[in-house]
Amino acid sequence: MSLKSAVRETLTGFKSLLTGMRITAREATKPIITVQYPHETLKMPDRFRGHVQLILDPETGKSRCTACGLCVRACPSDCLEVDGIKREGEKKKSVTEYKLDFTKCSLCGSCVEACPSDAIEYSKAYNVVSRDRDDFAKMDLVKDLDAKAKVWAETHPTPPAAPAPVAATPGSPTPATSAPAPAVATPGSSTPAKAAPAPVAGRAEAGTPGSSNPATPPAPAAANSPTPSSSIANAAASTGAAAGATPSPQPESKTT
Amino acid sequence: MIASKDNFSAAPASQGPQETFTLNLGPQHPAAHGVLRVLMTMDGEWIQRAEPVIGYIHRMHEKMGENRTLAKFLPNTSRIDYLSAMHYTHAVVGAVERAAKIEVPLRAEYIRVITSELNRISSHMVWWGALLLDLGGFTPILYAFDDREKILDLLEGLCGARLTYCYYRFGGLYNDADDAFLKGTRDFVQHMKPRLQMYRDLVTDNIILRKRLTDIGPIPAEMCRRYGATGPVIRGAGVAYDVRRAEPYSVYPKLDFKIPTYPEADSMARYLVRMDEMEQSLYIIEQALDQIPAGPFIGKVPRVLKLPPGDTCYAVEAARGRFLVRLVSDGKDTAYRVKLRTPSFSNLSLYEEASKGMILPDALAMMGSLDLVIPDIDR
Amino acid sequence: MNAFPFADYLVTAIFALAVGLTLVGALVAALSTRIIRGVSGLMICCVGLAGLFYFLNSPFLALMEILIYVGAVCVTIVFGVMLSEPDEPAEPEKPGRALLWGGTAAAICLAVFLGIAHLAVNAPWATPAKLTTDGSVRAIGVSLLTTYSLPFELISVVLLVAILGALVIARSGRTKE
Amino acid sequence: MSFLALEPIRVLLYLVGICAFVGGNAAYLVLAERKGAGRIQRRPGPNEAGWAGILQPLADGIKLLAKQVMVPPGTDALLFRAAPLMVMAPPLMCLATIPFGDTVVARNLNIGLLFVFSFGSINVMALMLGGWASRNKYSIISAARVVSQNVAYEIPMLLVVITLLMITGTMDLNEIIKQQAGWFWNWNVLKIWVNPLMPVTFVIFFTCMLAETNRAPFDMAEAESELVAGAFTEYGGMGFGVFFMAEYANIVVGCCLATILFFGGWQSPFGALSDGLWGPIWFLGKTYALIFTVIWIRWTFPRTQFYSLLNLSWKILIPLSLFTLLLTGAMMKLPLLFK
Repeated sequence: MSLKSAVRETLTGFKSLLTGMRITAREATKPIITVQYPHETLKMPDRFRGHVQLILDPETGKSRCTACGLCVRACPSDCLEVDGIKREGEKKKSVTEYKLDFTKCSLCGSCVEACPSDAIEYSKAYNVVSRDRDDFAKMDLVKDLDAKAKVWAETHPTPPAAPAPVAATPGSPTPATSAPAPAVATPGSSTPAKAAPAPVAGRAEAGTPGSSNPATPPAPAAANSPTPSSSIANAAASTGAAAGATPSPQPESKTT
Repeated sequence: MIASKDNFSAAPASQGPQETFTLNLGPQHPAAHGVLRVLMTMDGEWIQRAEPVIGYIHRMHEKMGENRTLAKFLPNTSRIDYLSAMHYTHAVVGAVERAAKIEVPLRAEYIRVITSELNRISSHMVWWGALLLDLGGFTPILYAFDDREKILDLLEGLCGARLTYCYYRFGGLYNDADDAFLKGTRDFVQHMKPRLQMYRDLVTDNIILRKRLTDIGPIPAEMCRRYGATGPVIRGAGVAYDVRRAEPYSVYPKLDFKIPTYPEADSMARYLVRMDEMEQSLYIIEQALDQIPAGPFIGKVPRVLKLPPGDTCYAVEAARGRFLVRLVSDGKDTAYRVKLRTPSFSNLSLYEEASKGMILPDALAMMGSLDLVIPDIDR
Repeated sequence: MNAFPFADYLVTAIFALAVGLTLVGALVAALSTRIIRGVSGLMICCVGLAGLFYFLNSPFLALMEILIYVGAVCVTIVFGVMLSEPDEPAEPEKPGRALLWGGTAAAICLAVFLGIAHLAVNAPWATPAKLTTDGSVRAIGVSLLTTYSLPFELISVVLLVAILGALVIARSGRTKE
Repeated sequence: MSFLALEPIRVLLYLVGICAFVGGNAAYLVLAERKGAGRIQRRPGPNEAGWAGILQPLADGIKLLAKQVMVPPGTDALLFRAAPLMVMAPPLMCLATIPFGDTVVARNLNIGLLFVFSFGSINVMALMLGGWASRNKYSIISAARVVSQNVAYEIPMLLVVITLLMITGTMDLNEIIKQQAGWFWNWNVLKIWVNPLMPVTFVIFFTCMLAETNRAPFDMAEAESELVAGAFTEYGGMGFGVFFMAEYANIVVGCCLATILFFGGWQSPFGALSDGLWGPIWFLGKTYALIFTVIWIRWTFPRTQFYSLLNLSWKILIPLSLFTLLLTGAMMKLPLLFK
């Protein structure tokens, strides 16, 4: 290496160091971008896949689950346990036990996809904490649903007689007209998107191209139009109350 | 330290003082990217032999694939190489589609390309930050994670998961890309271009980094061939081998992009290949966004998926190189044999030969330039 | 300083400390079975010696003692020890030979010490041990280049030889690269 | 008051003050470092303990103190324990001669510069003994690196200091500062009529100081991605804490020295307002600006490779500093030719 090239290399090297320092100085003047976690929490996007939970049908105040067991069969990690009984006067079984082993769950979403009656959805709880392993190993989703049903019952002036035969059969394939649900004052779930399951976009069946219009607006905004990901949109809109039912209370979000 | 290997204790008097000692790097070591263990025979700081010891997080992904239905195996694929989950799912999905002759809608293929390339960028960002951590620079990884966060937010908004996406389905996708995603991606591409320039000014042109990587750890094309190294490692050796061009899949033939190669075959060449690949990925995403058609996002798939008896291979260009899935089916709904050919495994195999005679920090810099993901090796 | 009531005691105490450091360091250096502790003893000894130099009104020399002997020589020795041998004690020599060599060395050392002591006590000293120059850099530089120019140059020759020797050893040692 | 004027008492008071100064600095520089790193990386840094994290050093200290100091079996326990003590002593000694103001100095020696360097040279011994006594392979490698690095960088550093000695003609630190009185162009770093390469000389000095204190990008001793924690791998609790504090104490000493030698010490940049309380203010302001630069550098650059570090010293810094030495000599003696 000649002296000239050595000098040039030293000078360019020194210049590159100054450039680096200029960049870090510039970055240091920019605002902070991190979220101060315990004081601030993030809002999960609409399609966020948390642990599954049972949907409370805003019309009946009950679950739509018929304990058919398709989700159990779809689960790759065997983390679901479902049981149901057939009550008199009902066409289908209703769920009595829905246990999730969240320690095994890989959040793949196969169960939600497999559900024929749109009875389960993803919760938005992303920071569930507990000191007890059983809170995750045996997450009792029916219990969570009951807690929500209690809130639902309080906010509805005329609660339907619980065990009595219900007019609308939940989970029936006939899609109820997606009329906006009655004003529900449960905290968080201010916009229950759909009263009844929308026709599941042809995923397992022969694909119904009509339902997957690519130019749909962002999903949750237009709940009435058949969005391509209706189940997801549905899940997104009515999961606000999920936070209260998670094993341990989340930190309150102050700012975000 | 393993007690039995402690060569610092006095050698038997007859042998005289020992010239070498064994350094047990890992499985818990700041530079060992997870749980890789490298057994190094050292002469001072010079490495005489560096033997990677793997298998600490072996999870039997192949065996799991042979024991459960294909749909149930799908979530596994995101967890083999958690940094490029999209590519790995793509390979498995592609293999099944090829075997079962499932038609994939064009829109789904374009979205697959967009998400795959986003995933490639995010994977390279992790590599970039981690390499700089290996080299002792702390700040770049946080800048990279700042930008990577934008990709993760996009993908989370799209499919609900940030890392183990499990987004592709046999015959299409899990759900459709909405306008928010497409617009967000377009914004991200515009955001990323000046950031890449900033990366270049801050790190690539830095004299310290150049000195650390240039002429360090040469891996010539011939050695790549012997060990089956692919991806940026072989492109850094001057061979323009890219699965997207060599064995075209998805809609890559319709897209225009360059395969960056550098003939120097040193760590800097591999570094530059990846930096150029990020640019090319942005370019691919831009084109795909322009070309994306309307239509369904999932094709006709039989309710119970059974592969016809036979042998199918499908390879994709993952962030670390060629990922190949081989499915042997005997007509049942589970595969008879699942073979996952992961790039990191081959890229690590050459480490022992390539690191011979290197000094310890250089060997670790070279290991960083290989971009190893340990679950990908152990799978 | 004179106004301070215990000044003399303090000075004596510090002097005793310096002497003690020198002696203890020398003993540790001589008696320790581990080389690395021996070097540490040498280091302590040098620090004590520096204190003694300070009491002889030669702060420059005291600091040079620390800079060169502690900061350079001891470091080099430790470095050498670290790179060469495991720090276990070597096999004991035969006691007869050890006694012979040790005795000889002790006798020689004693003779030299007594001779010097005799000279020191009996010889008429030309100048008293007080500050001969002002200790400034200028004065030292002048004396190095005038009065003591021959020793100064000889030292540089010694250093040159040392550097060359180090180069020869280093080149023959590691031939791998 | 007359009692305080007594020399030994004054020295004792100053030593206590210096210990407090070093302790406080070491503690709060850690916080400053973490805050600075946070700013550069666009995050807030520690902000939970106290207002904006102001009590973080306290929390760290309590945590370190509460931990047991483990002496791993097979180590040389005596040296293992002695090394942290040895590493803290040199910077404390060095600060005794640093003049913070015209009269604010513990002991003004006429060879203060030599004093600082002679005690600064012991520092390496502590790291080396600590590394050796740990009986850990990473520590040994680290100790070997420390020695070659410090030996290599002591040479250009001393050459630079000799250049300055030729200009100032004295090793009295206060005298060196007094020579730089007046406007800021009288500072040594800008005295380009004495030697046009004076800024380069400062860069050499600063680089060497970074290397001597084992700071990034020359933190070979603690290269955590290579050697885990280098010489400190086996240290826990306050054993590690002392090493950690000593690093910052050394940075303080190095930056004080750079301020004195190149930036006029406690002199104000415009020739007035340097007496009384203003002296320490100017001095500390300049010193902390340099310390901030050290932090800034650490969070910008990757670590250098070991042999390029030595190459930098032997092939660039030493020839350059020799050249500045000769140039200074020539420029000083040039007027004599025309007499």
